[in-house]
Amino acid sequence: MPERIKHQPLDSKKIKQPDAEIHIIKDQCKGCGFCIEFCPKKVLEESQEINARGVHPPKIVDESKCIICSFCTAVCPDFAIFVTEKPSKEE
Amino acid sequence: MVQEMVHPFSKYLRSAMIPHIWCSGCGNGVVLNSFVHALDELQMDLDKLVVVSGIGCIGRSAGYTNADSFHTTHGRAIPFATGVKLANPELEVVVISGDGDLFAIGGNHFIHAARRNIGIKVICANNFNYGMTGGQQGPTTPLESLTTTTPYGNIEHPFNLVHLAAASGATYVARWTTLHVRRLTQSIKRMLQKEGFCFIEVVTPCPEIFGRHNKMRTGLEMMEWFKRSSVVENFSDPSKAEITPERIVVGEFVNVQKVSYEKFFHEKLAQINEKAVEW
Amino acid sequence: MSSMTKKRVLPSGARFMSGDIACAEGAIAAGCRFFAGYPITPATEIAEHLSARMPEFGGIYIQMEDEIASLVAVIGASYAGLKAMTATSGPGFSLMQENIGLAAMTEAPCVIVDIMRGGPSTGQPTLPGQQDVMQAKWGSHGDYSIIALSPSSVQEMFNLTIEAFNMAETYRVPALVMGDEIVAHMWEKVVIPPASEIRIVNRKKPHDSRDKYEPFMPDDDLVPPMACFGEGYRFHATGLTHDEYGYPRTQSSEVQSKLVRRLCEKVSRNEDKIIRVEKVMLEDADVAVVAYGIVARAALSAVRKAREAGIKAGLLRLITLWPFPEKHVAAVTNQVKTIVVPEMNCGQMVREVERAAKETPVAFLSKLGEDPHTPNEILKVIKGNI
Amino acid sequence: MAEKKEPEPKSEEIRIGVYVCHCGLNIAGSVDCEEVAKFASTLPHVALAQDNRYTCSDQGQEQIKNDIKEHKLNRIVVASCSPRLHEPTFRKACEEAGVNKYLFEMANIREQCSWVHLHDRKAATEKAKDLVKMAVAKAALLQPAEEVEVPITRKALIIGGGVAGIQAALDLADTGYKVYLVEKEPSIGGMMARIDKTFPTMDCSICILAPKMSDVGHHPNIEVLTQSEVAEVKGYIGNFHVKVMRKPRYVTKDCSACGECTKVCPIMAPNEFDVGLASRHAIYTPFAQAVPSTYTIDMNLCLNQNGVIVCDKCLKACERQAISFEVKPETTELEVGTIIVAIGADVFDPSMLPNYGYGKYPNVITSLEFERLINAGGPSGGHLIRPSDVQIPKRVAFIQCVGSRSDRNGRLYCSNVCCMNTIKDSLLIKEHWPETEIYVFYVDIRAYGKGFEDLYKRARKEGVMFIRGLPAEIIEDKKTRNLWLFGENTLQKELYKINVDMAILSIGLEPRKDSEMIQRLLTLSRTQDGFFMEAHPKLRPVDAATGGIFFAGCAEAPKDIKDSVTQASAAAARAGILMAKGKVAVEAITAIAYADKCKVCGLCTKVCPYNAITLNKELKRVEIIEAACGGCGTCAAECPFGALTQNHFTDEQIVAQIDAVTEFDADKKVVAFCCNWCAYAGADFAGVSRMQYPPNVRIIRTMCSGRVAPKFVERAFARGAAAVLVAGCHPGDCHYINANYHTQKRVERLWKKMEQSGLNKERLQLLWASAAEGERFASKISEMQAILEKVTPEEIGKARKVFEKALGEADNA
Repeated sequence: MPERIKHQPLDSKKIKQPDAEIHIIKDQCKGCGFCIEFCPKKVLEESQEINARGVHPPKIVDESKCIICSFCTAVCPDFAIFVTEKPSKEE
Repeated sequence: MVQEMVHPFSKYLRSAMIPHIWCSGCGNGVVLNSFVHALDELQMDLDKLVVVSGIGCIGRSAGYTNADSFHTTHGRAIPFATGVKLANPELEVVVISGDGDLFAIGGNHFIHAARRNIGIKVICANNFNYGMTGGQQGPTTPLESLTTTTPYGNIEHPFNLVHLAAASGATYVARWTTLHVRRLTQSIKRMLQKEGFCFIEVVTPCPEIFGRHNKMRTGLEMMEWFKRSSVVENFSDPSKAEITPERIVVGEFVNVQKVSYEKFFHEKLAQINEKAVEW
Repeated sequence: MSSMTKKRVLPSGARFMSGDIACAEGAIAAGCRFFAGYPITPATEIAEHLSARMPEFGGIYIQMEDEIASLVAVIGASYAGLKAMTATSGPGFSLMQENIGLAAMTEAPCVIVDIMRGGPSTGQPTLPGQQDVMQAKWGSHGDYSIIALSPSSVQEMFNLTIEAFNMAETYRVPALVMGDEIVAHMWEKVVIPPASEIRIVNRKKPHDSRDKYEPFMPDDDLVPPMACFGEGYRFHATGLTHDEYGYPRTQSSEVQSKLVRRLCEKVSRNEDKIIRVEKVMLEDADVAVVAYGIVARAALSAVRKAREAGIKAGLLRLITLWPFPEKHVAAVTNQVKTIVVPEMNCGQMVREVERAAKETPVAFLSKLGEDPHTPNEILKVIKGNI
Repeated sequence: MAEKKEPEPKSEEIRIGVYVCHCGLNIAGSVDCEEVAKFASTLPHVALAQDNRYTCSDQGQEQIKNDIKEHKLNRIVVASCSPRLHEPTFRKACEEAGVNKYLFEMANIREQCSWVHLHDRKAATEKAKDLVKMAVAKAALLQPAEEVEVPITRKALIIGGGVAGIQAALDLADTGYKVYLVEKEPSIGGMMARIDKTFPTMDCSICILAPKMSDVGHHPNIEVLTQSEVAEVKGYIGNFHVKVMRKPRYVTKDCSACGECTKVCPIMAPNEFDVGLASRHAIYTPFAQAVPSTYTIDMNLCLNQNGVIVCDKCLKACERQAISFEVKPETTELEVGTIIVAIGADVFDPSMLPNYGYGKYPNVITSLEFERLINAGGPSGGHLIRPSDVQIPKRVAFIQCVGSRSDRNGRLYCSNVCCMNTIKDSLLIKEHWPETEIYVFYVDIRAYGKGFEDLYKRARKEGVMFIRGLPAEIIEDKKTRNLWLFGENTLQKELYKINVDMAILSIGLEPRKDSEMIQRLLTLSRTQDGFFMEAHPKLRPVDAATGGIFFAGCAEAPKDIKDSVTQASAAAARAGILMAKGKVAVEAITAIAYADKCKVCGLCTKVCPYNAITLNKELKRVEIIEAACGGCGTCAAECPFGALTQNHFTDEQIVAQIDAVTEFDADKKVVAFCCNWCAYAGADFAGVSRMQYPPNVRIIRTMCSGRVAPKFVERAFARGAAAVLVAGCHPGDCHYINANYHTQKRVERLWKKMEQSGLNKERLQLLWASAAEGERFASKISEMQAILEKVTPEEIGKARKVFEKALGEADNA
């Protein structure tokens, strides 16, 4: 079906993914950068601050882009990051 | 907030021992992460779990796991685990150790435990060298690689660990890299649900020691290498799964049913006791 | 596991058996339910006998790929809650040294039977010797303490094996039975006491609740109570220098000295409870023969012959080799003029005796190879030193 | 096996009839047919020559039959269109009049003359004369021949799983033939599955299609291969060997279509099925009624690229463990006797018409998008809404002929379905929201079919306003997002400016993007519009020119559902006829061996792609298995002793054609040898597309370029030809497995020889051109015109010398 797609899906608002809450345990981070590099949605980037172990922990660029695949949690060697679902406001 | 900052896996770790000693970019933490992840998904009874390790960086993982654990002398994790498993078959006994520990000084123990099909589960973090002693050549160091003891390039042929394990009779054999965490976790789960001797090799970045000598100074660079060169070929011939700079064949190579030593032993016991009569 | 089996307990009474078999039966009587070993003359019969007997008690017999693996498996079984043993001879004993250190460091109760043969190296596999007694004490690197017993009869191969287990369990140390080729292969009468009369000691269990348990926190006797794997204590043990929690403390000098001193003192402080010797006609003796193992039996008849010849000779037989019965030797030296030490080596225990004897002259009678000393050979030395 | 003596010179007198066709003005427009006919009558053996308007018409054919009886004609030459089109027609006529069909020859003066020299009547006429002369020369040497029959595999391949493919598949399968239905999308159903209602009956489209789809899914004789594309086709009518590439679904047969995976998949994308108006996940099933009903993973979207699993949500959600990221693309090999091409059509992309603002204004949508909007199962649940504010529009405009019937705005042809589709759509709106004002802007309303006019009348009665004259421009009101349509009402001759809430562009149909690939794989022809060309527009409307291949649905031309289904059943019937017969006569163009000349050297056995030649050492000769012989003639080209030749393409015949071309003005001509399947078809395509190129070239048709013996080329030069072109299929596309591989080697040898003897090797050209590459062929000829003009008389003289030996050789051949 090669038609070029020109319109926004009408349901794009309705079927919204759950919002993510990303938790970074800064002082446990050793700055390997795995979470930043392998995040499929490029949600993270290296921060400027320096943590207890003298490295730059990651910081969140755009939490709304996170799809909670939790690969960062799985690939972190230092148990320094994990993601939870934000409890949705209404209903 | 504080409540939120508790990592979901922290209950599987000994808080007193975390953070661990491993370098930035070292893959050992990923191996430990996948291991506890598998424990979590299986809801394993930690009271019935024993983690045994030998000497080397990854050897510390026994101490980090919040279960009964033992840190043996160099190379002896497998015979220790054998003793534990035979003494109390109800226990799930997992050996987490390195390539040097398991296949150089401990190589003989490995092949015999596999041959006997003792129901222990072995996870080997293969980082291609002796990290803790500063990066000497080891049984898995690739040809021509540079280490502190092969300054002109390694001239020893490395072990193909999955081939060795399969040939020795392991009932489950898999290889993944620390980039394949999802599959690694699934493999560990599968292994923990099997009877008999199981083996998983995890190709692991060692940027500070091995990488530094071989133009891969960061964990990321080594992970990029894995990404570039890995091909998933489940149940392909393990003898053709050598690790080269161009090609890392990963996947499940063996998954067979074979009665374990301890199960066999207890079947025998039953027969013996049929015959046994009081004096 | 053993519950599922009908035990074929050896009936009490007099029986005729070899030293190796007596040792094996002693182990079973003591409650040993795990044996890992590797074939070696002259200890092989212990393994062979246990391969048949262990299963009858639901116990494990496994032949490992070498003596290193054998002892390590024994330590593993011990941590899993079984009384465990291995048996070997000189060359295998040497291979075990590294992990005797591990057993000492992790305070794993276990029994190692070393049937001594002629060394060094492969030496004389089928002939007796007493060349491992110093290795028994000092073989592994670092400072630690073990307990070593020396049977001189088939009866003692049975009794002392039980004793070794009791001591291992009491003090959480490797306990060694230092037999020799002759006591091992010799057949003689053994009286098996009724099971009820056999004293059996089991390791003490934690009295703290699981969350409070510190696996290496000693009681007053310096011995920590021992939990086993699978009991829910979730504890860690390591060959590294460790604190009371068993966590590695490789950088702390005071943890190191605290730990290592305790490992040594938990034995030395309890010497009086541990050490056993046999004294024969020592009350009025001028000459004392100090001997152990098979040699002690020649020494005994030599002493008797000396008495017939009017020489006031006596015998101090060392049943416990380690910790060394220093007090007993010292006591003897206060009364006798001379001490005679016959040994089947080039002089090992004799040095300990000399150390204890202070000024009292010590005559050493060395013998290597085929036969142990004859009574007359020892008698000659006794006479020569009056 | 065939073993012949050389034919003795025919005793009976050769009497040739020549017919020059005007083809209306197609030929006569740029060729003086009368003059050509007059010229023909002067040629040797020609007993009768005449020109007529349509030789292919019944009268034309009757004429030929009568002449054969009256004038005792025993050879027939028709100068008209391409033999690929009408040779069968005329051969049939000959046979009916008792002349063996192999005594018929054609001169292609339409595709390869009149259509490519539209503006040079004189040159075109001269060229036509040459072409006729060549045909006559060959005809004089034609021999009658009997055809052998080969078995037909009783299995069919259908390319395309739309309603046409589905119908054809069911018809053939119900007849009892095994059918492979290849569809490149994850589900069969095609365009019809996406349409809401069908005209004129107003049935629910998917409701009537779905049962057929599941019949296909469950039919024991039908094997559906979805996400698959045809990658290679070898062989010939009755015996096609097909390779099908199957993209992995990453979901195994264990899938129970429970849909749990979709729920957890975090990746969203516009659903192509709903033209992007609804969303789907990376793991999805395109629509509820999909067949097969399993799910599939869109690897362009899935996070788990090249073996690394980043997200394992679906893996975890799938109870039956039916998801596997390891599966690799697989190639299935099929043996079929017939092929039906039902690849359908694409829709026109109106974003190339900036004046309508499609893609810029949210409330300008296409008729296909409208179908999804009005559909109860669609993104708006069947509520007509406009994208900008999801409100129900009060005033709606339909704009017709968007991409049709206009050289500026897309395609020249009428897309056939748009008028009725719009009328249907307008009625659908009226049905649910009667108050809606509806304007239809049209050029002409074409309500030609059964029940169409009634529907049109109904629409008018319902108050749908039809305004003749398309809007010139659409302007959006930035605030309201309403649309202003500006144009001229050509009936009232007045300008209009109309405000609507939403405009629907009634977009036309156009050939599939991958038509060219299919054309190349199956060596088909296409019309100028790009749709596939039938063997005959009237008499064989569903057959392809290539035997054993048929068309169904929009692949051949824009059609509505009814016509597609009709054509599909027709195609199925045509394919069925072949397979029912179980065997087909192969053209008697196989190799012949002259035992007396054979030296048993075995060269021929080495080059034969079919291993159809065996050496018989005892009898000192080669033997040919005719059924196995593919008829490429490369053995004949290889034989150094003239002991082998090819029926209907004998050395003498080809030499005669060469000599005919080179008799006069050889130094101004290019002698071209073109293989029937690619180069010759390519030349035809250039003609069909009216590509103009210099009139210098004279094409000699061989079945395969492998037939072109070096001595032919040498003879052409020896007789003073300015240049020679050898043209065949692209390496790998050869219709005789690998015969054209030898062509290359032979030409290279000739180049070497030319260099050694100091000739400009540019004068011999080698061209690989597929049936689709008319452009390529045309430009090659123009390119050779330059070479032609460069050659000096000296060079030509030199070439004559170098190759003169060839003359003798061929003469005593």
